[in-house]
Amino acid sequence: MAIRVNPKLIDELETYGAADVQNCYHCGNCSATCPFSKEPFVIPRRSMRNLQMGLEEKLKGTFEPWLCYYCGECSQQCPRGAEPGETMMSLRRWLTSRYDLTGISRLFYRSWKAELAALILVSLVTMVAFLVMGFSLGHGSLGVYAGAGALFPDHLVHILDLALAGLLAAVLLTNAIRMWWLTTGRNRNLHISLWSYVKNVFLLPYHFLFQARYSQCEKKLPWLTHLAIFLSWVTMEVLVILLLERFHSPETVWAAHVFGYLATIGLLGGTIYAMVGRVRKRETHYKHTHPTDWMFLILIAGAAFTGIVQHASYRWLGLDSVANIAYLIHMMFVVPLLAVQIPFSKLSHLAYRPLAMYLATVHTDALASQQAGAAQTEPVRLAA
Amino acid sequence: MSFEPKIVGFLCNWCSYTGADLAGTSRIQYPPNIRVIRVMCSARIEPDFVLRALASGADGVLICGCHPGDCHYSEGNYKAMRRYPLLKRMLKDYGVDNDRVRLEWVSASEGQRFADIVTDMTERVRALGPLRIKTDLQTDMVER
Amino acid sequence: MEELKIGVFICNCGSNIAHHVDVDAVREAVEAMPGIAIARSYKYMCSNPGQEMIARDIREHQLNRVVVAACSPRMHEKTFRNACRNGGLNPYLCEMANIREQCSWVHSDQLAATEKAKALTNAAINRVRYHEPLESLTAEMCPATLVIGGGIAGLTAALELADAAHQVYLVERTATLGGNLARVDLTAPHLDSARDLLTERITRVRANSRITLMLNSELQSLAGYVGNYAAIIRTKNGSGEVQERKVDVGNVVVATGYQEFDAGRITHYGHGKLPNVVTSFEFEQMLRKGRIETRHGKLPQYAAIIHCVGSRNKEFHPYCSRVCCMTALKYAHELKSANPACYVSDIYVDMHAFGKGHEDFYKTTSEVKTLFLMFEKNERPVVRKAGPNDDCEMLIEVNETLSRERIEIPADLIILMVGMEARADSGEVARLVNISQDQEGWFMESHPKLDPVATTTDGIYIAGTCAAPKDIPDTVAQARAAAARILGKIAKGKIEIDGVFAEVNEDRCSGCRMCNELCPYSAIEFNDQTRRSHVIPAACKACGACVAACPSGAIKGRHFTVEQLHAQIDGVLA
Amino acid sequence: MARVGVFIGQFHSDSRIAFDSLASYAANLRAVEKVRLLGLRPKVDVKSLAEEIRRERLDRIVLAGDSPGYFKPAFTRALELAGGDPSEVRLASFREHGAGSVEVTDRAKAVLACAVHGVPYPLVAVPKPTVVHPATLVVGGGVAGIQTALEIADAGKQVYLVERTGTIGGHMAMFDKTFPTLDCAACILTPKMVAVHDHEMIELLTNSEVISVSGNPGAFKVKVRKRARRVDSSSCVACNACTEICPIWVWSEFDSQLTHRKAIYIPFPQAVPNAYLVDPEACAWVQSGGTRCGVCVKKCPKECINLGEQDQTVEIEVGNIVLTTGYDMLDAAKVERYGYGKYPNVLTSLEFERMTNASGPTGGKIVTKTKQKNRRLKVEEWVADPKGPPPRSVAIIHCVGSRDTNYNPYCSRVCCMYSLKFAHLVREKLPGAACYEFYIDMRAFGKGYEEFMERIKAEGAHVVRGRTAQVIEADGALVVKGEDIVQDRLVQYPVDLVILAVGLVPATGTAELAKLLGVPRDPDGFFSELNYNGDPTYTERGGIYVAGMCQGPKDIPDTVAQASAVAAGVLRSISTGGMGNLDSLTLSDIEERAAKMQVSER
Repeated sequence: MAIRVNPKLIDELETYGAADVQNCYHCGNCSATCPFSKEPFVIPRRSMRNLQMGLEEKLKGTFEPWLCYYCGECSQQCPRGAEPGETMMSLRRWLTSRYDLTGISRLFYRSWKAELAALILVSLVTMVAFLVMGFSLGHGSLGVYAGAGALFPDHLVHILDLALAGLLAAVLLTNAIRMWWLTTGRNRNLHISLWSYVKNVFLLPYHFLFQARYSQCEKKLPWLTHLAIFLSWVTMEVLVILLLERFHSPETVWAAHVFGYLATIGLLGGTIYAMVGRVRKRETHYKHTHPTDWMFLILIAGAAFTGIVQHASYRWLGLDSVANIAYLIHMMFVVPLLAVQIPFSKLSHLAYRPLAMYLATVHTDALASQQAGAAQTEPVRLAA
Repeated sequence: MSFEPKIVGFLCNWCSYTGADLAGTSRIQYPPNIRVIRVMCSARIEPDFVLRALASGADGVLICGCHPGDCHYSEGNYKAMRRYPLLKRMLKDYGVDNDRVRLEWVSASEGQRFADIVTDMTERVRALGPLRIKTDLQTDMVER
Repeated sequence: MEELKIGVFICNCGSNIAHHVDVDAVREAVEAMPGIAIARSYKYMCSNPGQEMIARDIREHQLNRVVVAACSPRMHEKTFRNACRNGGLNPYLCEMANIREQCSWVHSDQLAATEKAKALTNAAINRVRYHEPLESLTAEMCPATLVIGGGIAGLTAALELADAAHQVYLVERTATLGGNLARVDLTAPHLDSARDLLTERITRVRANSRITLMLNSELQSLAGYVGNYAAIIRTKNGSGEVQERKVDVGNVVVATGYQEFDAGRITHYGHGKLPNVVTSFEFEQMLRKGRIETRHGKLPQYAAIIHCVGSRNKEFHPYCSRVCCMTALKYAHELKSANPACYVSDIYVDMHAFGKGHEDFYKTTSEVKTLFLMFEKNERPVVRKAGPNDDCEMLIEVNETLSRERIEIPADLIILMVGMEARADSGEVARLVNISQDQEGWFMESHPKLDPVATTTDGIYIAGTCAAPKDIPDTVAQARAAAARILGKIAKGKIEIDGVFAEVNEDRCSGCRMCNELCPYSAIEFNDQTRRSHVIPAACKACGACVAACPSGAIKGRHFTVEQLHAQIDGVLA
Repeated sequence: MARVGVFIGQFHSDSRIAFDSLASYAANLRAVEKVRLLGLRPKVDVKSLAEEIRRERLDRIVLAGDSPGYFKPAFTRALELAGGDPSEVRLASFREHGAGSVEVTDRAKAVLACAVHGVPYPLVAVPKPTVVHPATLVVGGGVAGIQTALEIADAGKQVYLVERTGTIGGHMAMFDKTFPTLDCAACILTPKMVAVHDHEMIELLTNSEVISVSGNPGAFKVKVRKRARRVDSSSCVACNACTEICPIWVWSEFDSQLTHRKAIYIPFPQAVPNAYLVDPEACAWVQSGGTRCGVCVKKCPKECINLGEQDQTVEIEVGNIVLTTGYDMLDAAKVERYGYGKYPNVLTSLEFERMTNASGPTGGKIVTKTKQKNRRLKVEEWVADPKGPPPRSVAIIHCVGSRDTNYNPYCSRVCCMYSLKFAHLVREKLPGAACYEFYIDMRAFGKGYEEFMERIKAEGAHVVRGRTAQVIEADGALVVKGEDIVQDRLVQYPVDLVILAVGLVPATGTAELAKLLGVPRDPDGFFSELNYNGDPTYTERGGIYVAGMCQGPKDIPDTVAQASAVAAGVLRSISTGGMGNLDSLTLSDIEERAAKMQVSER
C-alpha cells in the first residue's frame, strides 16, 4: 500500500523553525556523527526524510525527535547547511502541537503574536482575579502582606495553586497518553509485554530529574545549565505550591529560604546565560531562536526576579505593600508560564522527554525479543 | 594434460582486429589457443594461407572480417565470402573436418562476440583432436 | 639479402604485460634465435627512454630490422616507426607483436600467456626478415572542409575553419539551422538564453562568405582519401526536385547530433495516453509559448519530473545521457518561476550535477523546496490516472530509496526527461564516411584520450553528441578540437600517405585484367601498349584484394607480401 | 519601433551590480517605454504583470539582472496572457557576459542595450582584430599543455612550453591505469611527451615560472624565470650515479610523500627532459653557499652537474598565452574527522595512485604503511614498504571536502570514476580483500562510464550510498562509521586502509598568475571562461585561453578536447588576426553596432 506524499508539510514546518530542511541531500553524515543515533532509532536523517516527504502519519508516530538533545554536532558537519539540529528542534515543537488535541498549541506555534496575546490575557485575568479576590472577597488591605487581613492570604493562593496544578497535570497527562498512543499504542506490529512496561517505569522519574541522556553529550555545559534551571524550578515549585504556608509563615527556619535563594539564583543565572547565548548566536544550538523560546525565557526570568523582589521587600525591608504589588506581578508571570507554557508550548517537554526515553527502552526490548523470535521483521508498518 | 589445439586467426585490421583489441581493454578472458595474424582486409586472405597454416601445424583456422556492408574498403568481405565455400569444399576432399576452418564476421564493438567465437572454436577443435594429415598437404603446396 | 641484424624490444607496459607474461623468459627465448643482434625488455617502451633505447641500439648495433613486442599496433605502430626513423632505419622495417590486448590482458594463466607471447614475437621476427624499406607518399591537402550537420557543433566547427580563411561546405538535412538546441529555451546551469547563442552563430555563419550553406541537403557519396575527398551532395529545393553537386574537400567533420528517446516505448509512463505526460522537448515548447499549464488550461499545483527515461537501464539504453539531470533542475526552477505556488517533485536515480556551477544550481533547486525522490534505476515508477476524489490529475507510484517506502506522488503535470540515442540513420552516415559505430550506434573515436575527435579513417572527424551524449560546452570544445586538427593539417599543406600500396610485377602479369574491375577504388588501369595492368599508387588503399585474386601472383602487396605472411604463419606455429 | 519594457531583477544575493544607474541608463534608451526594478528574488504576480504589459502596450520585454533566466518563465507567461508574442522576452544576463560587478557597469549597460535591440551581445562585442605574433606561450606542462603545444606546433607554429616542476606530464604521469578503459596512462602520455621533446617547433622550459607579462593581445612580452637546474639536461643520460651518492633524503612530491628522493633527483624514470635536477632547498651545497658536500659533482661520469648555476630570466615575445596550469588537491588534513595525518593508513587518492603504479614506490603492490626506522634520518617513520602487509579490507570515501559548504561547494567530477577504478584495482590485486565505497551520488556520466560502474559492482565491491562521517582507530584497526542510506541502517566497518577521494582546487599560484594576466576567476578560484556555453576556452582578455582543470575539474578526454579547441583559436588568430580585450570596446561602439545589426534566427 503506497503512502501519499504531501509536499505541503514542509511549508507548515517552516513556521515551527525548520527553514533549511529541504537542502538535505541525504549523505547520512549527521546520523553517523550523532552520539545518540543507534539502531533502531537512527536520528536525525530518518525524521528529516519523513518531514521532507510530508509523511505526516509516520512523523506523528515517531518519538525520535525527543531523543535529540541538540549538541549541534550534526549541524556543524552538514555539507548542505540543512541544520539537522534545528530541524529536530522544530519537529519537537511540531510534535508538541500534535499531541495537544485542543489545537491551541498549533495556533501558538504558527503565530507567536497569538501566544503573546494569550499570555498577556492570562496575566491580566490573573491580576484582576487576584485583586478582586484580595480586596473584595478577602477584604485584605494593600498594607498587609501575610497573616490575617493579607491582601493575598496564603490559604486562598494555596487552593488556587493546587487547582491550577491539578488542571495542568490532567492536561499534560492526556497529551502524554496521546503521545503514547500515537507512537506505540496504535502500532499493531509491535507487541509490548506488560512486564516490560512495568520493569522500565523507574526510567520516568530518573530521566525527569537528572536528564541523564543530556549528560552523555560531549559538551557538559549545556546539560549543567539546563539542570540548574530545572532543579531550581522544581525546588521553587515544591516550595511555592506544596509548602506554601510553611514557606510564607514568618518563623520558617532560614534553611527553607536558602533553598529559595539557591533556586532563584539558578533560575535567574540559567535564563540570563541562555538569553545571552541566543543573542550572541555562537554555539550551534543557540544559533536559531523561535519566538516561543524567547517568551519562555522571559517568563521564567520575570517570575524569578519578581519572586526575589517580593521576598526581599517583605522579608528584608518589611514593606508589605511593595511586597504585595511584587507578588501580584510575580503571579502575572507565573500563572501564564504554567497555564500556557506547560500544556501548549515549550514547557511540556518536561513530560515528553522522560516518556520518550521510557518508550525508547520499551520499544527496543520489544523489537529485540521480536527479532529473536521472528527470523526477519518487515520494517515497521503503521496502521493507516 | 588435455590436447591444446593451435588455431591461426586471420583478422582484418579495421573491424575484427579492433574487436579483439576491445576484448582486451574490457579484460574478457578467452582460451590462448588462437594466434592472430593481422591483414588489412579479409579479401587479402588467400586460400593458400589456410592450407599453409594447416600444413605448418595448425589444428584450425579462423578467418574474421567486417559484417557485410561495414567493410572499410566497402566490398572486401564479399570477396572473402565468395572464396570461402570453394575452399571448404576442397578441404573436405583433404579430409579436413568442417569445424576446423571457420569464417566469422566481427565488428569493432563486438569484443565479447570475438571471445565467444574463439572459445567455441577451441572446444570444437579440441574435440576433433590434432590434425594428422599434415605431411601430404605439404607436398601439394604450390611453391611461389 | 644483406646480413640480418634484428633488434627485439619487449615492453612490460608497467604491469599490464608483466602481470601475466614472463617478459624475461620471452627475451631469453628470443635471444637464442638466428639473426637476433640484441634483445631487451623495458618498463615502458613507448616512453622517452624506451624510444631512445631503440634509436641508440639501431646506431650502435647497425640493426636493420626491429621487432617491438608490446601493445596493439593500432595504438603505437606510428610511435615505434618514428623511433626507428630517428635511429636512421626505414620505418617500415619495424614490426609489432601484440602481447598486451591480445595476450596478457585476455589470458590469466601465466604459462599459456608466456608461450603465446613467445609465438607472437617469433612470428613477428619471422615476418620482419622479409620486410623491405618503403617510402611514404605525399599528397596535396585540399583546404576546404565538409561539415555535416547544422547544429551547435556543426556551426561552431564551420565558423572556426571559415574564420581562419578556409572554404567550408555546411550540409544540413532540414530547412533550418540550430539542430536540437533550437528547440531549447534556456540552458542549465546559469539559465542563459540558448536562442541568443544560436542566433549569434547562425548570423555569423550566414554572413561568412567562405561558408557555402546547403540546407535540405544530404551527403550522397564520399570518394577519395584524406586531403583529396570528392563528396556528392544531394539537395531537395523548394519544388521537390533534386540537384546533385560535387564538392572537393580535404577533411570531413561529422556533427549529426542525436535524436530523443521515444517516451512512448515505456508504456507505464503513459506518454501519448495520459494528456498531461509530456517529454522534455514538449515542455520546452510550452515554456517558449508561455503556456505552462495542463492540457485543459489549469495551472499545475503539483508537477513531477521523472529522470532517466530510456537511459541507464537494461531494456533500452545502459548509458547515462549526461545532460538530463541538469535540465530537470532547470525545469524545477522554471516551473516555480512561472507558478510560485506549484509543488515540484523530482524523481531521480543519481543526481549528475558534475560540471562547473552545477552543484550550486542543484543547491538553489533544493532551496526553492523541490522535493527530491530517489528510485532504483531498474525499478521504474508507474504513472496512473488519479481517482475522482484526489486533488491531482495523476499519481506516480514508486519504491523510494531514501525513505524505503512505497510512495505515491501527486502530479498534475509530468515531465519525462527523455534520454539521447543515436539517430536512426546514423548507420548510413557511418557507412558513407567509412567510420565504425559502437553497440549503441554512437560513432567511435579512434581513442578517447589519445584522439577524442579523430576516427579510424584519416580525415574524418566527429564532434558533439553524434559521438556520445554531452552538454553544450563539451560539444563546442569538441567542434573546435576537430577544427584545430584540420587547421593543423591544412597549415602543413601536404599529407603523408602510408607507402603500403600494391604494385604489379610487369613480367609476371598476363594482362587478364581480372584485377581491373575487382578494385573497389578503380586504382588499377590497363596499359594498352604494354598489355599490362598498372596500379595508381595514390588511389590504392592497400586492401590487398587484387593481390589475393591475381591468378599469376603478379601483384605484390607491399608490407603484406606473400613471403611475409607465409613467414608469419610458420613463425606463429613454431 | 518596438515598445520595450525593461525589468531589472536579482537572483543571487551576493552580486554587486549598480542597479539604479542601469535603470536610469535604460530609461533614456529610445525604444524603452518602461523600466522597473524588481529587487532580490521577486515574487512576480503574473496576472498584474500581464495587466501592466497590456496597459503600457509593450511589444518586447527585456529582463536584466545577474541571472534573469530565473524570472523568464513568469514574464513569458505574462506577455502571452497580454496577447503579445511570447518569443519577445529577451535576456540581458550580466553574469553570463562578465558584467556581474560594479566596476564593469559600462559593460552591463552594453549588454542591456543589445538586449533592447534584440541582438545577442557576443555578436556585437567583437573587439577589433589585432595582428598576432605567431609564437604561443603555453603555461603548464600537464596533459592539457602537452596536447595544446603539439596541436599548435604540428601546424608549424612556434610554442614555448613553460612547466614549473622538473618534468612535463603533470598529474596524469602519476597514474597507472585510467578509467573507463583501464589502459595505462603512460601508454597515452609518454609518447606525447616524447613528441614534445623531439618537436623542433616546441621550446621546453621546465623548472620555470612566468614572472611578468606586458604588452597587449597579439603582442605580449613575457618574462620567464628559469630556475637553475644545476644539471646540463642535454648531456645527462639519467645514469643514477649522482643520486646514489647524494646524502640528503627528502619526501618525493611526485610519489606524493610515499617514499623519499635525494636532493639531486629525477621525478620519475620516464621524465621529459630525461635528466636529473637539484632541489635547491634540500641540497647541502647550495644551502651552505658551496662550502659543504658537492659529492655528486665528482661522481657524475659526464660532468654535467654544475651546482653553482644561477637562475636566469628569459624574455620571450608571443602572440597568444594558453593557461593549462591544472589542479592540486585540497589539504586532506583540513577535514579532521577523517584522520588524515593522524592515522598513517589513511591515504589521499594521489598517494594511492602512486602506490598502485607499477613504476611507483611499491611496484604496484597495495600495502599498508608500517613503522620503520629510517637509518639515514635516525627517526621512526611510517613507510609504504613493498614487502609490507597487504590490507585485508579497504574503504574508499567519496566527496572528501567536495560538495560541502564548509570546504569546496562544487563537485570535483572525477573522483567517483577513479574511486570505482580503485575498487577494481583492489579486487584485482588483492582477490581476498573486501572493498567498501562510500558515495552520495555515483556520477558515472561519460561514454562507457555506466557500464564500467556496473562491472565494478558485479565484481563484488560493496558500494554503499552514504558518506562516511568519521574514521576512528579502534584496537589497531581503522573503523569507518557511516550510514547506509539504501539499507537504512548505521554501518561500521573495520578496515586496514582508507582512501580519501579528496576534492580538487586550482593549482597553487593560480591566484598570482590570474592577477598577473588580469584574467578573472570564479568564486571557487578556477579561471572564468568568456562564456559558459559559447566560448568555454576563451577568456575576457584577448589572446589568453584556458584549457583543462584550471578552468574547472574535468576528466582527461574533456581536458584533451579543450586543449585541442584552444589550438583552433590560436591557429585562427595567427592566420586572420586575434581578438582584442573585451573591455577595449566602448559603450557607444556597441550601441551603434547593435542598432545596425541584422540577425537571422534560423
